[in-house]
Amino acid sequence: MVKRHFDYEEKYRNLQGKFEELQELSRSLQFDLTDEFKLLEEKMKDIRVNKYQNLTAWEKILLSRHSERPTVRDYIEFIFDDWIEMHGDRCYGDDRAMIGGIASIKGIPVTVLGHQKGRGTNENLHTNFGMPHPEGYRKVERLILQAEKFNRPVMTLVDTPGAYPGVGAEERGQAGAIARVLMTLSSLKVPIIAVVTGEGGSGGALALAVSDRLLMLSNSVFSVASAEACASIIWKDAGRAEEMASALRLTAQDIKDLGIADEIVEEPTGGAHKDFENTAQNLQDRLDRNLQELLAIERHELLQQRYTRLRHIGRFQEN
Amino acid sequence: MVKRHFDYEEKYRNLQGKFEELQELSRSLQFDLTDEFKLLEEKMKDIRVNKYQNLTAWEKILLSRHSERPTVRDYIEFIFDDWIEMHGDRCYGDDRAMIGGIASIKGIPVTVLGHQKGRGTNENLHTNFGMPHPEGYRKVERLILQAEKFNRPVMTLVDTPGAYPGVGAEERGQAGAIARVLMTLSSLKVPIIAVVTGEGGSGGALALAVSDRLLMLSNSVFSVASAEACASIIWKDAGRAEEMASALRLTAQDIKDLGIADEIVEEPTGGAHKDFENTAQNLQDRLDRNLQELLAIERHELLQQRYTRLRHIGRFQEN
Amino acid sequence: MLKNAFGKQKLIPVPGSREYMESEGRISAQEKCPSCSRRISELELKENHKVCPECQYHYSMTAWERIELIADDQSFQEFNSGLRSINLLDFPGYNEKLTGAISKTGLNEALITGQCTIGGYPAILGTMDSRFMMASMGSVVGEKVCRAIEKAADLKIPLILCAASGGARMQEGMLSLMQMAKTSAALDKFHEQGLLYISLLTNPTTGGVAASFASLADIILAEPGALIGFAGPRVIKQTISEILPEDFQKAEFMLKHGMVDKIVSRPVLKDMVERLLRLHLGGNNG
Amino acid sequence: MLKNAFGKQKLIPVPGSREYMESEGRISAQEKCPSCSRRISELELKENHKVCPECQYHYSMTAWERIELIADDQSFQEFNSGLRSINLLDFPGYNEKLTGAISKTGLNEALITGQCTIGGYPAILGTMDSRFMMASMGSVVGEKVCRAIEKAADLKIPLILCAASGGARMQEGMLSLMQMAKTSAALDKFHEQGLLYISLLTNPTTGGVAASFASLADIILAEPGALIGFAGPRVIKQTISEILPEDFQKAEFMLKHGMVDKIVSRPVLKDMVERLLRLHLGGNNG
Ligand SMILES: [Zn+2]
Ligand SMILES: [Zn+2]
Repeated sequence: MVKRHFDYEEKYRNLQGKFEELQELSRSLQFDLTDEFKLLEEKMKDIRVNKYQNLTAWEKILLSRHSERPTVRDYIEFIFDDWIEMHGDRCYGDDRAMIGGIASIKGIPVTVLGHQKGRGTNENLHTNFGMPHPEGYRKVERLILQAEKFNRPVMTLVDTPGAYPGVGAEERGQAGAIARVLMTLSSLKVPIIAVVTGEGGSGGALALAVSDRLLMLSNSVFSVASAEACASIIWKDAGRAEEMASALRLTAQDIKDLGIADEIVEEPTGGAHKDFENTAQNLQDRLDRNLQELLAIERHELLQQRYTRLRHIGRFQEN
Repeated sequence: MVKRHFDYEEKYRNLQGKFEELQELSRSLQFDLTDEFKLLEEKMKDIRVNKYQNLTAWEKILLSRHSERPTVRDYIEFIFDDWIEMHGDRCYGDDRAMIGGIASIKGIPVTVLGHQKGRGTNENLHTNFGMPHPEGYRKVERLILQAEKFNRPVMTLVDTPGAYPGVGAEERGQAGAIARVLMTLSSLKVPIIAVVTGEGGSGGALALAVSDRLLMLSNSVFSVASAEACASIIWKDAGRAEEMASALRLTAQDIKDLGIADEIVEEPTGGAHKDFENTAQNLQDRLDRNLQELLAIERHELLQQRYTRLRHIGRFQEN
Repeated sequence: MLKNAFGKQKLIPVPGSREYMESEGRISAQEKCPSCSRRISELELKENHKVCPECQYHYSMTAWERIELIADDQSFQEFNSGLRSINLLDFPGYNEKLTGAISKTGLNEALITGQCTIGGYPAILGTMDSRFMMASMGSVVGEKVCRAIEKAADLKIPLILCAASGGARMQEGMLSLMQMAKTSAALDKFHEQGLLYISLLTNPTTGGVAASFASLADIILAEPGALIGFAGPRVIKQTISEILPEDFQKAEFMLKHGMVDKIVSRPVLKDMVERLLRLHLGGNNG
Repeated sequence: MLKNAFGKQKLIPVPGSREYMESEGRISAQEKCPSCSRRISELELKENHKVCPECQYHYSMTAWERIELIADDQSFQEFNSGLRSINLLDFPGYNEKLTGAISKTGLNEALITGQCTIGGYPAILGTMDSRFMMASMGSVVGEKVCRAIEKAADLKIPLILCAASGGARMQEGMLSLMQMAKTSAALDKFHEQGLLYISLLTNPTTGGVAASFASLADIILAEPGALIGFAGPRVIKQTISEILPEDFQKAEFMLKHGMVDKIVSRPVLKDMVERLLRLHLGGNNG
């Protein structure tokens, strides 16, 4: 049976409960075990820290999907000043699973885009669990072209299980809408920084990840398809998702090792939601530094670098 | 009561019938009236020709909407070689009220676009009576941008009561779709020739009429809105449509006098459907000549001329 | 909708009328909100930017009221005010219509254009007045829109046009329809220069204005409840003989369908425009 | 649909098999059409471009059969045939899958690219082979697509890619997903040069191939009945637990929804491509 929920914190809380009971009991029996308890407590904390430094790929997937994990809107509101959300694809609708607008970071105007998951069922029905329809990708295309017009850098925040697989999405051209964003971003004449904040799922995530710099939060993942889907398709056994998670090399560290991600932004022990402010502040600093670096690069050179970077992804042998 | 149907030909056929009965009768009575009949017949023909040279605006409207009038597809198939129709807006649908594709005229590849009315109820349900939805205008935008990419001149054939007024059309942004085509055509970097072949109705027609040369078939009309609608809105009396037709100055000759149309392509007596081949041949010759002229103009100069032409339309006083 | 928008001509004081005296404070007037029926005094309405304090219904605004709302105090310098329509087709009754509209509104045409500052940022501002023949677009409106665009391009400053229009001015026939193409062509040149154009859609924005310059902005804002669309709802009703959706063609409907960036209520409109101008500083924009 | 497309591997003769001997004419085979159940001989099928003469069902074509269909006789010169996939993630079982696919198809990968003439017009042609791991796109397919694009750009001649793919090659993880971005970036450069790219969508074109190079053509053609879409129909069925429309994600459905320019049946495909090439002569295209 595949574990569907990241339950380490629950277990840890149970352990802590037992520990407190033990302390209580020892106090009532007037055993002086202060030093031992101190050691024990430190050891427990160490083990927890160590655990979070050594999560399995599957655990990272579960953590990246954690219901308390900060959403893209949380990050945007913390990191950027003067955020003004823009709506609509001018063609069919406004996709609430994909948000976009303009804002500034340390005084520099930028265009910001991101997948929006909800917190709780109601919000998630509103945002379709962060799974965009074609109108979401067309909104992105519209806003990035506007960013280019106004010479405004683009920052994207990636957090989606994937583009929505549904009848309406197919009717309105999900494939083409994603493809166009990929093509447009590849040659957009302004700097682009992307961050995977949570779940980077498939082509629907990739459409916001074509960039000059790709950052990943340390517990985020980025995968060609969900581990469940891969296990079910390749091994005909969705139950082997955990094993598949490792095979796919989808953790932030894997993606960096593959030469796709540039930087990992460390989350606090327990994950981003355990200390949102700190995480968001870290991310802001990284975004700011990367933006400064990219703005210092001559524009033609920047585009050349972006192309070279994309063009050389992949490994093969040639006879 | 407003006349809704152009019935001159019926009346003329009745007259001819009577004349033939008269001839028959005179033959049976052995009256030799050959010379008189010949004169009479010529006189009748003259009167008919004269009638068609002096149609009222309302009669021209009725004739431009005549159920036997050649459709845009008829003209395309006659005039162009190697017509390949293209479909779809890549976004929502394929509008059968608006057709487009590539073809060649005297060996020169061109992009061809036009409103498609049907003949008869079934065809008209299929083509929505030539009234496009936003997807039709988005197909136009896609194909004209492609024409520009391949440096292919654009030819448009206008024949529509107007863009479709319906819930779906509004939901999908009829206004914006038309506006974008107007803007794109105004600066498209290839020569554009437009022909009004039938009914030029309102903004839905205008979206195909922004051009370097505007031709009009002699019985076609081009109006800010239908005479019926104008009468109903301005005079609160749809019954005065005939009077409104004259007030609006919407005949080919009026539009030329207003400096909007460049040339009038004469139709045969009785209208284009009375001799389609001849009409289409005339039109082909005109399109070919105009294209040659436009291709001889340096491109920057062509765009300058198009802009100047558009920029100066309108009359007012300035104090 | 249309009725709501134009049924309030009482609010526009014609000198000597009861409404005029009310607006001058000589009568303490009570206006009944057309949406929620609350009674509101002229003064209260004025202080609340002509928005019902109860239900947020946005009353129709005149062109000058709109300028007062958006432009910094005393900053607005009108230009091209001398352009006047002529009866170019000898259209029956057009002269009388024009004369009536001019005397009713005190305006020469349905659009006022000028230069101003907004929160200190220079901009070209145009506002339409639906009392003037439903702010239909004839040769003068088209020409003034183009000149405003060109002025903004010359000065390399943002352009803000507040649309309100029933469509093309039929009395000018095809010359009126062609203003759609003319203004769209001018905007293409403007956008080519990388300049900012903000369009505000107010009640009503339909027909030829909706299908040309009003829809061709970088950022499209709309007022709550404004009627926005290509065809008028009456025409659509006739064509499809169905009951239309509740919020059909309202600003909220258009937002849902992806056609506008934001709905901005009047009390925060100026602030929103200021913020947008600030975020577009640098580059080619001043 | 998928079943129809892949259930016909009988048709692809593996040396020594009954099918092989049939195809060599040593056995007179009768194939039952999966669509209309008519019995068709191998020869009849071959002469009819692998289209059922009764119901026009389009059988799956191999990459070489597709080249034979489109390219002028003897004109096709393959390039980059030496590129081979490696198990870059040490993914369990990938080596075996590759070995199996190579021995089954005689191909090194799921895409063949080369230069040819079509009706005398020079072009770069790429064809995919769904027998090779469902023609999923890994590093090699992505690289070969890019090199084909770059070759066409160098020679300033049109590019024709015939897609058939189940999506990304999961065994290559994110390196496979990134091929979507890589091919899209290469196409952007190609389009910048004003060159012609025709995409033919055959059964099936889904996932990462549909959402990248296959959708980014100037002209998109599709074969009758081909499955085309982003998500697979099984995934969609699971997600929405509803019965899908009859022609859902078929080429005809995509045409109706504006996603493809034309559906072209196999017997007239070469003629259509020729005509398109002729109409795009001049300019930047040869
Ligand atoms: Zn109220
Ligand atoms: Zn069959």
